[in-house]
Amino acid sequence: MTALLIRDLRLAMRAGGGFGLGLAFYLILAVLVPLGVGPEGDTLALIAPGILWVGALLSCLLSLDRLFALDYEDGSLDLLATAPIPLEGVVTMKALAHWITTGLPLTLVAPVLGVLLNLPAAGFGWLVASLLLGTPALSVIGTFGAALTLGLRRGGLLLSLLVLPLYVPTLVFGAQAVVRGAAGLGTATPLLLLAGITAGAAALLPFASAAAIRINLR
Amino acid sequence: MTALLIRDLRLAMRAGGGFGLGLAFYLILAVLVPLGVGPEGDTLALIAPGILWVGALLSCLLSLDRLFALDYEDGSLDLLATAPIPLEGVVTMKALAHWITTGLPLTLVAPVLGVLLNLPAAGFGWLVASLLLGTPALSVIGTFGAALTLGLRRGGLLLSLLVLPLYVPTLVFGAQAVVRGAAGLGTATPLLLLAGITAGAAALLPFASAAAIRINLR
Amino acid sequence: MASIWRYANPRKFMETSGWLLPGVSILAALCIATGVIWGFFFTGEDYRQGSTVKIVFLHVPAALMAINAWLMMLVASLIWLIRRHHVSALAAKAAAPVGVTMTLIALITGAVWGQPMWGTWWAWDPRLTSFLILFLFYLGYIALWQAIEDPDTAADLTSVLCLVGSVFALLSRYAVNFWNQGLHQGASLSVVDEGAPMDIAYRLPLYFAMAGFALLFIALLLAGTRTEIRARRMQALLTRERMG
Amino acid sequence: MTDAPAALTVDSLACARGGIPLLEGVSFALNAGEALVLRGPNGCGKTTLLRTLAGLQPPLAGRISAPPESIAYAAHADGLKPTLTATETLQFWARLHGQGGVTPALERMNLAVLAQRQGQHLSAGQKRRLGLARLLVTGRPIWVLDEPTVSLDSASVALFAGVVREHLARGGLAVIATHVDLGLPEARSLEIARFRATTRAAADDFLEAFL
Amino acid sequence: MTDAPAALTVDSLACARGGIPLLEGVSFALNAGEALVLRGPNGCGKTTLLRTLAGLQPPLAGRISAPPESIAYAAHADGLKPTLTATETLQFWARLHGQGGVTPALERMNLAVLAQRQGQHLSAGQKRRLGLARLLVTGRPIWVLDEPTVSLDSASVALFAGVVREHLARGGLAVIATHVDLGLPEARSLEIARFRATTRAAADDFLEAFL
Ligand code: HEM
Ligand SMILES: Nc1ncnc2c1ncn2[C@@H]1O[C@H](COP(=O)(O)OP(=O)(O)OP(=O)(O)O)[C@@H](O)[C@H]1O
Ligand SMILES: Nc1ncnc2c1ncn2[C@@H]1O[C@H](COP(=O)(O)OP(=O)(O)OP(=O)(O)O)[C@@H](O)[C@H]1O
Ligand SMILES: [Mg+2]
Ligand SMILES: [Mg+2]
Repeated sequence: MTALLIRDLRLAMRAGGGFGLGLAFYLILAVLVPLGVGPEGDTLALIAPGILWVGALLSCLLSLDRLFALDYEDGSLDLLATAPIPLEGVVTMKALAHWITTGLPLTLVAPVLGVLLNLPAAGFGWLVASLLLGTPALSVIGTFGAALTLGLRRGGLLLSLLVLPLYVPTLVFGAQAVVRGAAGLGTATPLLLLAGITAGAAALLPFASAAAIRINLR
Repeated sequence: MTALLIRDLRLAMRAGGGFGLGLAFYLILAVLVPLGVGPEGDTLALIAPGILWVGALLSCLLSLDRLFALDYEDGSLDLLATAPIPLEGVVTMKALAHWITTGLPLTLVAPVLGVLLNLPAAGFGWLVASLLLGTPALSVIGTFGAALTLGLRRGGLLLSLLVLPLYVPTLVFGAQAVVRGAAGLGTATPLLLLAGITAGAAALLPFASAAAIRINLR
Repeated sequence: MASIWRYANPRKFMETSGWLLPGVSILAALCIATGVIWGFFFTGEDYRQGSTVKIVFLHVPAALMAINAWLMMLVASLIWLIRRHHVSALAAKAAAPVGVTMTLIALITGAVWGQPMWGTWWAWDPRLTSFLILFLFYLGYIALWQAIEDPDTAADLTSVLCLVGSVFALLSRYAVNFWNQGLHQGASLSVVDEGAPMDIAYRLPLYFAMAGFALLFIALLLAGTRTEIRARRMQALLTRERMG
Repeated sequence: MTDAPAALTVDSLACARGGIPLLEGVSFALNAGEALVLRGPNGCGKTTLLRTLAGLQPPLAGRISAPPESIAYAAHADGLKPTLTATETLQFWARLHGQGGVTPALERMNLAVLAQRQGQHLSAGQKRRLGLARLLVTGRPIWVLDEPTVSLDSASVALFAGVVREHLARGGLAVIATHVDLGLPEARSLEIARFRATTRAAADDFLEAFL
Repeated sequence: MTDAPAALTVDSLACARGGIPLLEGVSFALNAGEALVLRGPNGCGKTTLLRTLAGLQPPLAGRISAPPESIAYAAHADGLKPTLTATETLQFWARLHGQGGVTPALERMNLAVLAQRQGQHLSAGQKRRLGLARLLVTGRPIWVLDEPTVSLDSASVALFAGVVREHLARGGLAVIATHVDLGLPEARSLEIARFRATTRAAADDFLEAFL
């Protein structure tokens, strides 16, 4: 099973920097928003937590699209489905690889973008904490969406349509944690709920994803 | 050449609603941003022009990824390159098909999202006008990016990285036109510049894109 | 005792729904007409909301049915996944467009109402927001049905989506509540302005409209399912022909 | 390789593709050391049958009995990654199947010189050889192969025949769909076109229900 | 089809793949009505040579002379769209090449019954037949084909041989890389392995500059 994780990480690295690109997109987004919205510091500070979370979500989303598609097109998924590891395991490993190449680097770089967007000083810690708790859920949910849209050409946009509403609770609690943190209010409730969503999604969704893949391979 | 346009539009329709999905993504984005940023109408009104333009840009971007990739993978692009139409024509038709399936519907639906984001009433006309002038440039520039990243697995994110900086002028002038329009100021300058960018990009970039494809096929 | 699953046989279903459909349709038309006409022309104007209050006779039933349609899809999806009755999968498929239309009606009537009430077409109130999210769930569900060619695969995948989506829709509801405690009316039928119970003069026509919308939903559901079954029948005939 | 000799029994199997029954009444039994070559015109359902055997799609009717996790499947597509080298690809599959070194497999398929070459830099035939080398590192007794010799030159076809023969000698089994001569005269042959689904019965009762 | 009889002359051509010279000194001349079969072991450079002929990559050295826009290329991949029907696919290519109806081509390749079937619902051999039918609607005289009979059953191989023969009779040309027998005994044959690049000279002076 770790063989699969290692392979996926290696593929991500080889394909021209799987790590770097998720980050780059996040960075660019953080640059584009001030360009679109205007440079006033107060406005930016107000919207920084929301934009940083929406950006993390979109960065995750953008790389989901090909999570299974490549393996499906070149026939690897057929072979994985007949290999002696359960599909649930395959799905979990894929989600983990996705998180390591996307969610984790996003979390680490978010404070830098917080500076760009004028995030209040009190918010930085909560930004990192909430992303650390929340991005695994994004990867797991995204894996489910990718499994559903497997084998559909141009599944990318359909995938977004399916996945984004599923991301709503994570987004809301994540952004709320940062907003409240930045305002010096209590953040225990949103963070707890965020952790709950992540734990629940990681525990249950792999079964749904594996079922979707089995159906799609049929 | 129209044969190519018709085929691409048909493929977009068949793949489960090429039209609908770009829209859906735009809609979802307009929903997510308030969820992240918070429900206060004033804040939203302030950032609405910028967010609507950034959203249009991201919607375009998301569907670019597979503009040539599918034709490349299944060998059609090799065959198109040996067909009796110039590659510049192929590229222009691809960009046009992309605009018809993405830019145009985005423009038409933008006012509805303006309502969601509390855009001031004076801004609606300018929003549509600026998108109408600006989205063709997004498609043409995006085609160039897609041509450059052709044949790279997981080119999607690299594509974003290449294309987003190229989108900056369009974004800035487009958003400025709406901001000024919403505030009742003159919008002639940004709109003229926007039109200039679109005209220039449509006239020159196809040559660059065709060259990039030729190099990538080699 | 004849099992209820009998009706899961397409032929049986076609028979039964064949004679059920006209009756339900007529009843739905009657109820809605009664409720709306009564509500629009024979109730007084609210002292605070003026005549705009009358949109409630469309808004509330539509909002209710929007949620109920999703619940019905959830049940039908479960039946399909567990017992693999094709009619239930097709019924879920047929319910989605009805549900999304109801959601849209609730959103639009709400917006039309909000303009005089709150001075804005749209506000990010929790109830409205969660309806918007429900709308997105419907769109995704319908798009997935349309994107997949093979009907059984589509039924399977959309059912899985419906299950997972329901959980997340519920979560979203709580999340949105947490995010903003808004301007919208309280959740019970009984309030128009704070605390005061809704006047019986409003309530009776509202009940009629609600029953009418429920019947309308059933009628549309039956009609839609019949169409889907006919489409599948066409497909089966084509298959048989191709097999020779 | 498992110790107990494997066997594959297929009993009046029916399979469908895209909801349309293609084959019915397919029955055969293979014992350790035997190979079966499936033949039949294009579109008769060989690929569908092999996918059903490999467990990738459920049969419409009938039974397949084989030891659990004993089938290695190789399809039209090789499942190679453009950016992984031949060695890395094989190592991945070997590890996934709990097997050891990959050098013997590389050498056996004449890929030793290409060991460090990435998938995208292989020719059609070289890709195919690598796809077949994967079978050797799965350690599974039953090989289910779909047109394995496509794109192979005659030397490689002979090489492949030798590999299959060794596999059989070690107590393995093989079911191979092909249009060309594999150089395996000892293999039994089965004409698939014989099993073309015709009777209404092949359509499952679901279809009936709609008629 | 063009009126003037086409001819293809290749003169001491050298080609490379991934910067590594593969072939050099390839020379041959084909006149209207002639076919050339390229043979050689896997990885010797057949695909590379054909892509160079089709103008998809520049030659390292040497000259290819053929009338402009006269070459139709068919590769390992067929360029079929999963969601377009066979008719739509052919119509697209026909229109792009300014040609008329597609029914004759469909019938000639025995695809008439599959005319309304989408690409994703064709079997491997059916896809291949559709890929070859495309050649007929390009109206181009020089066919450059890379392993065209892969996945075809023997009836289809014979059908294809007949199509090539008709094309030649109408004054066409064909260059075909293959590992199997095509049933075209009249075609000339060229062993590609003979031209394997060995001398440094084949590496162009750009590489030299680094040495
Ligand atoms: C786009 C916007 C709106 C949506 C999606 C929406 C949604 C809903 C829903 C789902 C219900 C049923 C709740 C239930 O019975 O528990 C409802 C009821 C109601 N809505 Fe709206 N609403 C919208 C706008 C408005 C506006 C602007 C008003 C104006 C005051 C309003 C007033 C009411 C009232 C009075 C009820 C019935 C009372 C009740 O059941 O609590 N709604 N709405
Ligand atoms: N959705 C569908 N609807 C109708 N027919 C279909 C569908 N999908 C596949 N088919 C048909 O089912 C058959 C599938 O054949 P399969 O791929 O198993 O053939 P095969 O024997 O492997 O052929 P080949 O030798 O060409 O690879 C083909 O005739 C194909 O046209
Ligand atoms: N980037 C690269 N670096 C080194 N060698 C390469 C590179 N790309 C391709 N090659 C080699 O060049 C050759 C290309 O061969 P080509 O695809 O033309 O072969 P072919 O004769 O068509 O073979 P086949 O019969 O297997 O299709 C192969 O030996 C391949 O390994
Ligand atoms: Mg096959
Ligand atoms: Mg080749």
